[in-house]
Amino acid sequence: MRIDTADFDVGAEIARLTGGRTDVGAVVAFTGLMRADNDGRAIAGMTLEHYPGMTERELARVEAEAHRRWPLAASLIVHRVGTLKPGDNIVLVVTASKHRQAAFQAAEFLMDYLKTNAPFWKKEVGRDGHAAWVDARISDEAALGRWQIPPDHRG
Amino acid sequence: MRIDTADFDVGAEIARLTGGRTDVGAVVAFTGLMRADNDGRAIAGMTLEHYPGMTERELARVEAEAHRRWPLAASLIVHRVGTLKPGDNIVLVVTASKHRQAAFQAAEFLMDYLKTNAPFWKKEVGRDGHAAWVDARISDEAALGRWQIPPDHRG
Amino acid sequence: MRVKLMYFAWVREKIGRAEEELELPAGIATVAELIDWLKQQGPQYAEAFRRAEVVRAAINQTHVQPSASIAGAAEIAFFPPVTGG
Amino acid sequence: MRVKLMYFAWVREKIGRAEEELELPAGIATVAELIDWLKQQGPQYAEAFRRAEVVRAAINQTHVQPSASIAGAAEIAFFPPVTGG
Repeated sequence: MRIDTADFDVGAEIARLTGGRTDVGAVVAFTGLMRADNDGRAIAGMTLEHYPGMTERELARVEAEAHRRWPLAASLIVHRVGTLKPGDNIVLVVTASKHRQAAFQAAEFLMDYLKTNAPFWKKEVGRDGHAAWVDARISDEAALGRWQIPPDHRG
Repeated sequence: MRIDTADFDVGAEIARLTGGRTDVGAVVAFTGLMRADNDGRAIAGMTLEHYPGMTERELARVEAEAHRRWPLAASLIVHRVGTLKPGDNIVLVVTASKHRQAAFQAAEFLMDYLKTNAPFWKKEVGRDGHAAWVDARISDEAALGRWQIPPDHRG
Repeated sequence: MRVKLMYFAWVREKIGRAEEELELPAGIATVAELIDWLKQQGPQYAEAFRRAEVVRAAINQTHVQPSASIAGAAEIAFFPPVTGG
Repeated sequence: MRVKLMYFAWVREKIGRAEEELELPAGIATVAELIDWLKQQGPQYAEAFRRAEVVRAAINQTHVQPSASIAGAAEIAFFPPVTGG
């Protein structure tokens, strides 16, 4: 798990995680990227803020929970902070397991959980120069619901 | 879509698929790798056979079906054939979309479909020197069932 | 009717060849009937199709059921259930 | 009780600072009571907590509900719903 202002290299991260192992049959790598539009608004750039200390704790807790639920051989979360532009990578989640179902489900779980629990906030700057904080998506809360997480763990 | 005896580079394939685009918010890359064990049997290597012509047609058909079902910005299937050893990459599926749910679902669908419909056959050589064709997994047929594919499309 | 037959994986190994061109006698209308006829063409065919229910078929590179008509088929393939990925 | 308060995103911008150490008066037992007290500390606080129901809280870097006790809290943070990924 890593918070980073620098970009990540998906292939290198996968290689670091599973290189030399022969017990991994499936690797799922999810990359979240910045789009140039958000609900029809043209976006020029964005700043990602986090809560140093708590963010790392939440990511570690979420990752541990995924390992408790699925038989994962390895996993990784990398989340960028700072200033980003459209097309840039934002987040990387990698899960490795013996079989593909566990790898897929754990990656989806990590993303759903991260979207609703990990303390990151996006401030977008529109092409019109107007800056605004991004509202949390109702659909992300709904997505989290299917994993049956106790309410006291929800942000 | 590509059948190849050579290895693939996940990072390079993702970059080729989405590089320069600013309409993609989510990329899912699934990598299937060869394990050194299969149901407790120690495996030294394997040969992957395919049906030239039909395999490409099936992969193209499956990919088109995924684009029909989900709003994908791009997708890619790379499947290796020939001789492989434990730890080697076997298959790569990449899906890119605006939102993560479509990318995750399409990648899972492509893998389930490919496992049960694309004409590839694995012959494993055990560490004991004994070679045997890999049986199709009942669980793969079951996994395909959830996508409600008409029976006449099933292999 | 002249047709190209193709065999893959253990079907190929049991029959001992990857493909062949055959002149089929009149009266063979379906994939199941073709399998029944092939089983009479030698012990290697009988062995390959001994458990015919597990052998899959494709006509002109499209999956078909045993009841499928072979009329107009240029290429008919037989193979075990696939194990890709 | 002396406590470190931290603010993030638009809560930080409205209050005008990222963090501060405050001496809380006796009688503030919960997060909700702390918010009520903060709203009286100036118009910038009143504005930041105007829609208090959307502001999330964490005590010692763990998400908590408004009813949570602040007893023993070293670090209390307030922030909008998160928008990571």
